[in-house]
Amino acid sequence: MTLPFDVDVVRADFPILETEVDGHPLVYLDSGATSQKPRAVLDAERDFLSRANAAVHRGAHTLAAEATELFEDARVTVAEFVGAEPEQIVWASGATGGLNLVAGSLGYAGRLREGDEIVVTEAEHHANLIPWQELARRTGARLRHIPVREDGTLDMDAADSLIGARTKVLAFPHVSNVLGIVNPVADLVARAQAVGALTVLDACQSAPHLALDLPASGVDLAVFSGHKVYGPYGIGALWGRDEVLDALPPFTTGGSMITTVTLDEAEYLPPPQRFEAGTQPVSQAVGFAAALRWLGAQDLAAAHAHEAALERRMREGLRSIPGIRLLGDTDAAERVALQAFAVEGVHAHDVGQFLDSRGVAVRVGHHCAQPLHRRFGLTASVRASAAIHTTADEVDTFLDAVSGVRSFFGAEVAA
Amino acid sequence: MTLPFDVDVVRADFPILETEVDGHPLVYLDSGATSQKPRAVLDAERDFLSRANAAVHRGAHTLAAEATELFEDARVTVAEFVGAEPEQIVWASGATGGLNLVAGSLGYAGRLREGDEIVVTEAEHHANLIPWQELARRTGARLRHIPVREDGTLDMDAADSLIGARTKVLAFPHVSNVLGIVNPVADLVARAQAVGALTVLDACQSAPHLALDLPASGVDLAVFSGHKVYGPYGIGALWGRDEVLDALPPFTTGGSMITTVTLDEAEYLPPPQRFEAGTQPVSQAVGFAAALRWLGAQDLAAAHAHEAALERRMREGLRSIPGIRLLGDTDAAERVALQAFAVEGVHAHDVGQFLDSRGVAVRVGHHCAQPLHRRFGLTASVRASAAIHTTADEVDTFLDAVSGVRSFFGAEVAA
Amino acid sequence: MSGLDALYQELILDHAKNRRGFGLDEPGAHSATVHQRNPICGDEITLRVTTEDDRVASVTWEGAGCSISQASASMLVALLREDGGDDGMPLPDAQALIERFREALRSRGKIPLDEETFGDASALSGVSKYTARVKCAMLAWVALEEGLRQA
Amino acid sequence: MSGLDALYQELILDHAKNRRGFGLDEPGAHSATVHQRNPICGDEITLRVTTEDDRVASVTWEGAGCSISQASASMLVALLREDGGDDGMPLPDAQALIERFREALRSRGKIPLDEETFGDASALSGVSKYTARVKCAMLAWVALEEGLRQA
Ligand SMILES: Cc1ncc(COP(=O)(O)O)c(C=O)c1O
Ligand SMILES: Cc1ncc(COP(=O)(O)O)c(C=O)c1O
Repeated sequence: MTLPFDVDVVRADFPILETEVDGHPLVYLDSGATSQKPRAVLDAERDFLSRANAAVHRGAHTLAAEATELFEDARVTVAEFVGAEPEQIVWASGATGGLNLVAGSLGYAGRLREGDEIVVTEAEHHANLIPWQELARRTGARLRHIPVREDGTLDMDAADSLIGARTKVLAFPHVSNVLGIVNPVADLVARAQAVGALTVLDACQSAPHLALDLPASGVDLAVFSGHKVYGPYGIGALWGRDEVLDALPPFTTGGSMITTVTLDEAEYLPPPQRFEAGTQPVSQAVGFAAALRWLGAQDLAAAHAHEAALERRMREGLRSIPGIRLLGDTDAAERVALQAFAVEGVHAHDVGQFLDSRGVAVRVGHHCAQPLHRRFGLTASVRASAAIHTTADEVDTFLDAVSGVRSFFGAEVAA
Repeated sequence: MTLPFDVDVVRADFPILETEVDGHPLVYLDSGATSQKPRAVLDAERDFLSRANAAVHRGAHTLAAEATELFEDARVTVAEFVGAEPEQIVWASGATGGLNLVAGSLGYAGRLREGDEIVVTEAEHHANLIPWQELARRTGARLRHIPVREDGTLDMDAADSLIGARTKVLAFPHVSNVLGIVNPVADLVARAQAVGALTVLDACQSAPHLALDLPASGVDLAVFSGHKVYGPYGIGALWGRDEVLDALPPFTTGGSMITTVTLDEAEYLPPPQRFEAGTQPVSQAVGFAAALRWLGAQDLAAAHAHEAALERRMREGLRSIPGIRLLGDTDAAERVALQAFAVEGVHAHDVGQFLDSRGVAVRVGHHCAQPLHRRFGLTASVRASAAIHTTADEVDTFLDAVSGVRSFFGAEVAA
Repeated sequence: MSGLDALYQELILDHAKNRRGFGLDEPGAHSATVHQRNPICGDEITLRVTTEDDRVASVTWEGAGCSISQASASMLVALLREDGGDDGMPLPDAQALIERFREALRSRGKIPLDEETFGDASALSGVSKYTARVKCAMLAWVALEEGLRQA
Repeated sequence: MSGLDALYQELILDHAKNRRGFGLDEPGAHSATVHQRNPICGDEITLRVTTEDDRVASVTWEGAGCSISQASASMLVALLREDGGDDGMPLPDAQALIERFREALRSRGKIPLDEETFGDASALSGVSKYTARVKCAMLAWVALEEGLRQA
């Protein structure tokens, strides 16, 4: 059942949006860090734990059977959300867990060696950078980077010369968590496929905002986190093509991922179980599925249009405030409603504190993207990120607060 | 505040115990697989998510500060539960996650090489066996096993000759998840310390039932899972001595565990953050702490006495039923209220199904301990495990049901 | 009939004790031997199928497991023997049978196994309500399916 | 005074702009140079302390960060200069001062910084209510503590 899109109806589903901060209504513009959870998610988890909780895949009793079913149904829901088959969905603790699984497993498999190259972008979140640095260090492979241009888009000419016969892995963000720009997935995949490189998509910041069809995207593997898509912490999904997952050894080992174990040796189950050692985050899987079902019940076309309007309002508003520098300021690319910026003469931390005193919650710092900040000559920035429940009024409250920052801190306005 | 122990009062805290199965009240004897959650845990998580949810260690806004505080307070609570300092507690996705972290990190650190030996027991859960198999395979080290005697206790004479100059790691369960016997931690630690081996304690099955003082135990590292101590899924704790954690490199990498990151290199924070890459299971940490506070508010001496009485009732009752074979049947060791057994002539799966039809939920199969089952000539067994909310009447219901199994399945009674 | 009695009908307990086709016979010219395992409960089966002229000439097996898995293997052999007669069941019929059996077992009690088609194995209808036991009942049938692919 | 005004008192904004002791001087015979970093917001400080006869002879620093961290470093230098006089503050006094400052900042607003002891730095009292900012205010003080250990 699809509901007509009404942001006030959507907001009513989020208990936390009734919170006040310092006497101001909370304006939560930090969904890029973690999203808030609709009541449907809180209810699903609680209901599961009060009614059907039991260890899955391990018991014959009624509760265990029911829990197993709900758990596997959740996998089906997540798979449908990205257009995939349930056997292609591996539960991970989050995107970071999924990316470490991929990099670690490639390492254990001996799939990289000296002379090989791994290509990432300059716009990576540390989660899609450091695991590759470590893999490169361990295997002797070389890590290379597609530069980001001044306007925040990837330098695709550089990509052309970087991606070549030595490239074994190309990992990149669907949407950077600082720039909000949607990267050209098809173009990047085409270059990687031409040289037979494995592609890994970090879909953390796209999953909450864009319709995903991972099999159609051409990438080989993709990850995203539940807690950024209105779902619980402690769970995420790794998606992979059958033959790609089949070829990967386990990264972590333990119970529930084996067929036969002797004291000296173990045989492993096929994917996805091969990658799911130990007790899984069962209630979180149920909550994750509830989040995606909640989202799927909205009129998504209208929601996306709503978010696109917020994006323009936010960016144009910021542009019109003197002394603001936007990171990734381009009209040439598709974007999500997430914008990082610097305020001339005022440190990001102070900006954040000032906005907080007006009830506006934004993120300040390097947002786990130090190299990208360095590229723009910054150590920190302020990031506002909207969600499906954000209103135009909230964006205006935010913009109004930003307008007052420089005079409060006595920063001289540049000529 | 300590409450006088009254099992009915305790039971009232667990919503799921009101469930009926097939018209029978649920008798949940599968707490060894996963524990049920008291209302305090459900409330703590929901309250956090509805009131204070935000990304921790990453924001300056009010919600983020509050979330960070609750998250770090949870670490303090977990640390106090095991007599440790908060900096010594690393969040893991569970015991399996913690053990893989330790084994994986030792591997990355190059701490093992050909000729070295890793010693485990024949009674391991796969989670404390396969990661060591993999580490041995990768490094050329040899994996050795302390045998289990017919009565379920460890063969300490064999341990004496196994643990020697080549031993680099000794990993063992505090309490086996099949035998329920408390292993002689001090004796094992003494042997390991004499040869300078690192000790790793799997405290999964002891944490819910015994008072733990990990620093005093002498072990170097220990793990346990939240979901087995009345807490949420998706979280567990790795405890380690300062100097031991200090010497370990990260196992997984990503956000929030770094100081400086360039495109080519990262510098890591000290423990515990060094091991906590990516968004942590924040609400689960809060729920985990709520579980331990809930438990700590009980009269634990009385609760332990209660569980000890259940243990005797269960074991003696089973002993008196013809055709039942207990795994680890000894009075010579301390035990927890967990008992695995086989029914002559009836497969464990069928036993479980029969008990389920009476509302009794037990675990059937190899309980992630195939080698131990093989040692007893079995492929599967039935396991009943009690918790603080289990009553003597429930144990009797269970025993009564077990008495009826063989006649239902027409198994001839041996002479 | 209680849920439990519906699940464990007399016929099932009987087949579990007196297992038809138990003990592997000598492989023929077109034989396949398949090993299947249910990693959750440890049930195992080794099944050998021999085909002749696109027919199932013989099926034998060995293994250990719960009464459902043992009975199901035994009933499968009985069914193939009865319906196949002296020549053996044509391969497409056997494949169709396995497919229909799977469908019924996965139907959560919605599709019963009719006695006409499934013989003694129709007593396994009750299993389909117990999702955790479906794999037990399927074990031998999946092994045969795999064996037919290889033989 | 609103929460924000209490946090960002005039004195703080002034010190953040006119930073006392900014710019490292030449190291002496007993000098230590310490680098401290707040990994969360990227604030950094390099602080150099020179001791003479068990006294703090000079403290200078460089770094970038939010106004709280900058003002706090500047106020620390001002305090050491004022209270230390020409000879410089005795080391035990400086250590005690750092300890008391830490205690007050971690008190969540319960222990104020008195002006008599802390001079301009007493304006940082308001920070202790903002747990996320305590590290910013502590940065220079922790660097000095470390420097005194090394010098
Ligand atoms: C003794 C023991 N060790 C390790 C584990 C693994 O714990 P988890 O599955 O929560 O990671 C368990 C439980 O499954 C256990 O009982
Ligand atoms: C683009 C991107 N990649 C990866 C991550 C890591 O996700 P998580 O911290 O949930 O593992 C994040 C968010 O923190 C992100 O925004």
